[in-house]
Amino acid sequence: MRIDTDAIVVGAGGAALWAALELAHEGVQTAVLTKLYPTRSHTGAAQGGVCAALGNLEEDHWEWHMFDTVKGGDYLSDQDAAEVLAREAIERVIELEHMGLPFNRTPEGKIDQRRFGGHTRDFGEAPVKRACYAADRTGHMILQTLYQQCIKAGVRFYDEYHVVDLLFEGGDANEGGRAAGVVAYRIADGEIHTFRAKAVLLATGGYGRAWRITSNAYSLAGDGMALAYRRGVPLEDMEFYQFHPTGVYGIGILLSEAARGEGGTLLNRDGERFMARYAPRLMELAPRDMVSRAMYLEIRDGRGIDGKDYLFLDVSHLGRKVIEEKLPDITDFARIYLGVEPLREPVPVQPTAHYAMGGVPTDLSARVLRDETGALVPGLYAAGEAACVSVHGANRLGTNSLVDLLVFGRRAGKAMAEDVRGGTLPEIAADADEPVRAEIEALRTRAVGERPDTIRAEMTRLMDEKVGVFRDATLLSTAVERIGELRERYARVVVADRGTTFNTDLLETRELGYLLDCAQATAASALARKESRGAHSREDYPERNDAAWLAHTFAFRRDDAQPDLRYKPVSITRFEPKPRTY
Amino acid sequence: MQVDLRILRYDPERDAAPHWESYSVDAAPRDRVLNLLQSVKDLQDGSLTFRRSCAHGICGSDAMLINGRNRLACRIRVEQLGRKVSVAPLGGLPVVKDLVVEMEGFFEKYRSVMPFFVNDTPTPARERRQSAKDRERYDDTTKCILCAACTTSCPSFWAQPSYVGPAAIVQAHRFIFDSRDTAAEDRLEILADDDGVWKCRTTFNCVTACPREINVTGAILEVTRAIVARHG
Amino acid sequence: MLLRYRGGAGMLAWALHRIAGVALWLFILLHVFDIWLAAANPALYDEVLKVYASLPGRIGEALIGAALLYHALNGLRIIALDFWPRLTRYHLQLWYACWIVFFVAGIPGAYLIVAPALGLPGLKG
Amino acid sequence: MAVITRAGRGRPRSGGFELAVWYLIRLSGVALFVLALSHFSITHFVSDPAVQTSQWIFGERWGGLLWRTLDWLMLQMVVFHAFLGMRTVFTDYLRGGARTAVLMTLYLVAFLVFVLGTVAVMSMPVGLVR
Ligand SMILES: Cc1cc2nc3c(=O)[nH]c(=O)nc-3n(C[C@H](O)[C@H](O)[C@H](O)COP(=O)(O)OP(=O)(O)OC[C@H]3O[C@@H](n4cnc5c(N)ncnc54)[C@H](O)[C@@H]3O)c2cc1C
Ligand code: HEM
Ligand code: SF4
Ligand code: F3S
Ligand code: FES
Repeated sequence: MRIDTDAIVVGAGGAALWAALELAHEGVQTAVLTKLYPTRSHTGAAQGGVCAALGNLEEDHWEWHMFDTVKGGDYLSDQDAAEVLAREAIERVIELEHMGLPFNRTPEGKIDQRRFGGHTRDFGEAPVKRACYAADRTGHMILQTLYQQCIKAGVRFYDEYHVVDLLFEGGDANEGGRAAGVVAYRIADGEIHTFRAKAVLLATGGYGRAWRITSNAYSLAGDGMALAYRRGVPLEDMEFYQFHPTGVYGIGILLSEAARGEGGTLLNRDGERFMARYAPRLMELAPRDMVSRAMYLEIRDGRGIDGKDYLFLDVSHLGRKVIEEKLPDITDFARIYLGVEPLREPVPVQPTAHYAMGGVPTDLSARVLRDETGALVPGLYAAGEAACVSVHGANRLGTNSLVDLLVFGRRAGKAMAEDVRGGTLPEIAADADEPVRAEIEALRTRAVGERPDTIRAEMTRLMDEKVGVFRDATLLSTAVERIGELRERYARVVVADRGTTFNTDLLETRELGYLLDCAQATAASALARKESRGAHSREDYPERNDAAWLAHTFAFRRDDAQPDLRYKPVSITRFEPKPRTY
Repeated sequence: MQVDLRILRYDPERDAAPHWESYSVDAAPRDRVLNLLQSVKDLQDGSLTFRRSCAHGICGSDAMLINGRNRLACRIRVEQLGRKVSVAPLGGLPVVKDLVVEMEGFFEKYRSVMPFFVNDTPTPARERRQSAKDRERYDDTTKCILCAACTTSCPSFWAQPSYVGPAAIVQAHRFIFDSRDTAAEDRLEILADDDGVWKCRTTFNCVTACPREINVTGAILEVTRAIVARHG
Repeated sequence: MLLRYRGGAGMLAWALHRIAGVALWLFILLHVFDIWLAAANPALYDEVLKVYASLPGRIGEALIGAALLYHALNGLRIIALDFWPRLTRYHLQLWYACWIVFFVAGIPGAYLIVAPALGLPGLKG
Repeated sequence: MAVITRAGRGRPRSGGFELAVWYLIRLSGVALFVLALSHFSITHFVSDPAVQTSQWIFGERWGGLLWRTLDWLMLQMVVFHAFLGMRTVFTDYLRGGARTAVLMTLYLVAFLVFVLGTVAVMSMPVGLVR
């Protein structure tokens, strides 16, 4: 079936929904395609909060927020983007409140705020209360609120439509083509639909499932990134992948930084608050990359609990009231998944793969960049975790992802509305869906080959071991090589389910293909970057090297070879790079 | 340990009717039912079909009938169930395939209760104020993840699929009791419909089913009382 | 469905309430008819009465009494919940309370009803 | 024309009927709690079925106006309560034509029961003796 509309939004997480809402308010006919029911999107998992310098409890300024973002990103953040983020965060959070979001309240009835890692006053002096929150369900409330407002605005949703290809007019993105639509696979019955539009937004979230220990949902397979990458769009800064310090031991489920924001401490086997040795001022509230590295080093030096590969997060001293009122969900996770009672005992934690700083490169209006020179792909937009603006630079601060969704999701919607006005629908061939149709048919009908699970298991183990918190040339070159092999094996993969009705086997196997693409870009970009910056820590190059590496990586896909890597300078407006200490 | 897992399977392209299949699965006590299903899918039968995403009880994808009760497969540990585990799709909704049910009707009911904030008065420059007490008033029902475990555990819903169901009422409750919202009257009117709150028989299955531990019946009765009060 | 779903006490409370309600309804159909008979055809009614006074008749009446008592107590519980939704937190406790009253009042009651047919001492000897 | 609400659906049809039913069931329930339980207690604990011949009923039980009034009141409550209750039960388990037919019958039976009972309570003169 073929459907014409003005704008297409792929995904229904926070970024996508705000864009869709903006488009609806502008009266643009929009189709929102999502492979999950919107409220199942992973934005709902975000716990801790969304930062905005409201100053409801203590003095705060957007400049401080901007500074923290840039410094937290180890000066790789584009400062024009960080400025937009910090300024507009305030308006967006207020707007969310006007949409009905049930924030926690101060005694005066204002939005309550709390501390979060890396957020400081006076340019790094001391922690500041900046994270606006709704218990530890902030993401859930944002997702619900935006979806509710979309229903109110009459947004058209195509639920459980899995986008499998992007369409262009006049050649792929690298050939100067213009985005023309998407091909989507309706999960319920396997029917393929072609959607045509003047503007397409990719807001498909991250790719944390490339790792084994991860906080990410099964569905986070880098779909949007990989689909764009295959159509000639580069991927920016893929080597910067965040490991969150406090994943539930063995499973990776996240225990929010809010636990530390409220005063929770990290302990090693000697019961020592080891962060004192790594970040004496901010302690547990140092940025995530530093805390994760500190934990990794503690474990490597044999100070893990019982000498094993985990440490303790202790909140028991915070008292029942704080724990039950402000941290209800994470206490629940500890009880359910570990059988640990956080009111009394410390919780076993280990770093967990969490967030992609990199992704599809965009400008400040969420328009997708074609290459490192800043040329645009007409009609194509990206926002949210799938995109790289880049505000987060080499390391994202806690809560800044939600801010990113709100600020740049809205900007995407605004820019798209502008874009579609007056323009004509692109031309696409009647059989534009043929290539992906053929791919899917081949996968569905292939008789012999390898099951995807073994490949998936090998990939995730490989990423854990070789593309983790600490890296070096040996690890990374092995990773690059092995991922190449896995990609070859993937070309011969078979599925067990050959039906058309709700064939998750088929789609999950396709997702594995997306993950392999993202993993390859990540490993290759990491191998090339010979310095340590933010979340990218090379043991063979332990220092940051601004002279050579103050630049964004752009990885271009090549069919049977390693990606082509090129570099783009960082935008620096207010804050000159300085050593990063906390 | 070895778990004896029974799954009610159905593939419309192959089977005339749903049927039970047994699998023996190797599991650790802390494994969740979702791990068991994933293990069957990975190692025994790749065509086993179920929804899941977040794997930790916040997205609401994997509500199913486990050992006779609706629960999230990702939140119930094997050790809580014992060696015999049976899994079937949610009741009262059409089965699409295996453990996947058609959710559209459920979401349609959700949408029918105006599940969105309404306040058309001019927006202030800053946030609207709300006291912590007023915020607390509707806290419980903001937690809902639309997993449908409640509605599909309700005998009244099984009997009358037109019943709007506990989940939709919970969602309406969240706004009706929000001091900032101005459309409570409209929602009360919608829920005073024949298929509204009256069909609740206080069976409390929804409360035991809810993975978010929402006092669903309490919320329904609060709405009922508000409707009754509204009519004097 | 009811059999496939392992509902909790709440579902049981409802199922019993409904079963008792239907049973009571059936009994009332009968009862109104027999009272009408008492006026319309007293002789026939007196015959019917012998059935009520027999042992099986008395056991039946005890059961109807049980249904009435349970339905009435649980009915009050539901009404209490309806008007004070906060009580939902204690709905189980309320249900147990219903059962306590049920047995405390029901066991002697059942004895009194059945006793005469067995020649046991009752209220009227 | 149905007025469309902001939820994008027609305004509900109910004219408050279900609300009335809800109320009636509860009010009559409370009334029955007293009336039915006391009725049952009297017939079984104060008296005994064995002695409750038609003679006894019209002579003693309904010897006074008070008891007749109370029992007649109970009859009304039962008609409301039990038949509305049965209406719920039947609507739960029946669909379409069968539902309509059964409900019609139910209402008819309710009417008959009411008439029959009323006739019984009213028609017998106080202290009737054969
Ligand atoms: C456990 C956890 C806790 C977090 N806590 C915080 C926090 O406290 N503060 C903070 O700022 N950030 C937090 N983050 C990060 C943040 O939540 C995410 O980065 C952010 O929500 C991503 O939102 P998104 O809109 O980009 O995508 P998502 O919300 O991930 O949504 C992706 C959407 O894309 C759709 N989609 C994907 N592929 C396809 C396809 N092929 N076809 C159609 N649709 C598709 C999906 O259906 C989904 O709707 C947390 C993340 C995790 C994992
Ligand atoms: C005397 C004879 C009685 C009869 C024949 C009777 C019959 C019924 C029936 C058939 C129902 C419907 C059941 C259902 O919906 O599942 C019902 C419901 C109800 N009854 Fe009774 N009942 C009687 C006495 C009482 C008493 C004494 C009370 C309370 C004090 C009571 C309270 C209720 C309530 C509250 C309901 C509604 C239940 C609901 O909506 O879930 N009833 N009754
Ligand atoms: S109320 Fe509870 S059970 Fe019902 S949909 Fe919401 S979260 Fe699920
Ligand atoms: S299970 Fe159903 S009957 Fe009411 S109490 Fe819950 S909605
Ligand atoms: S998978 Fe998200 S709730 Fe279970």
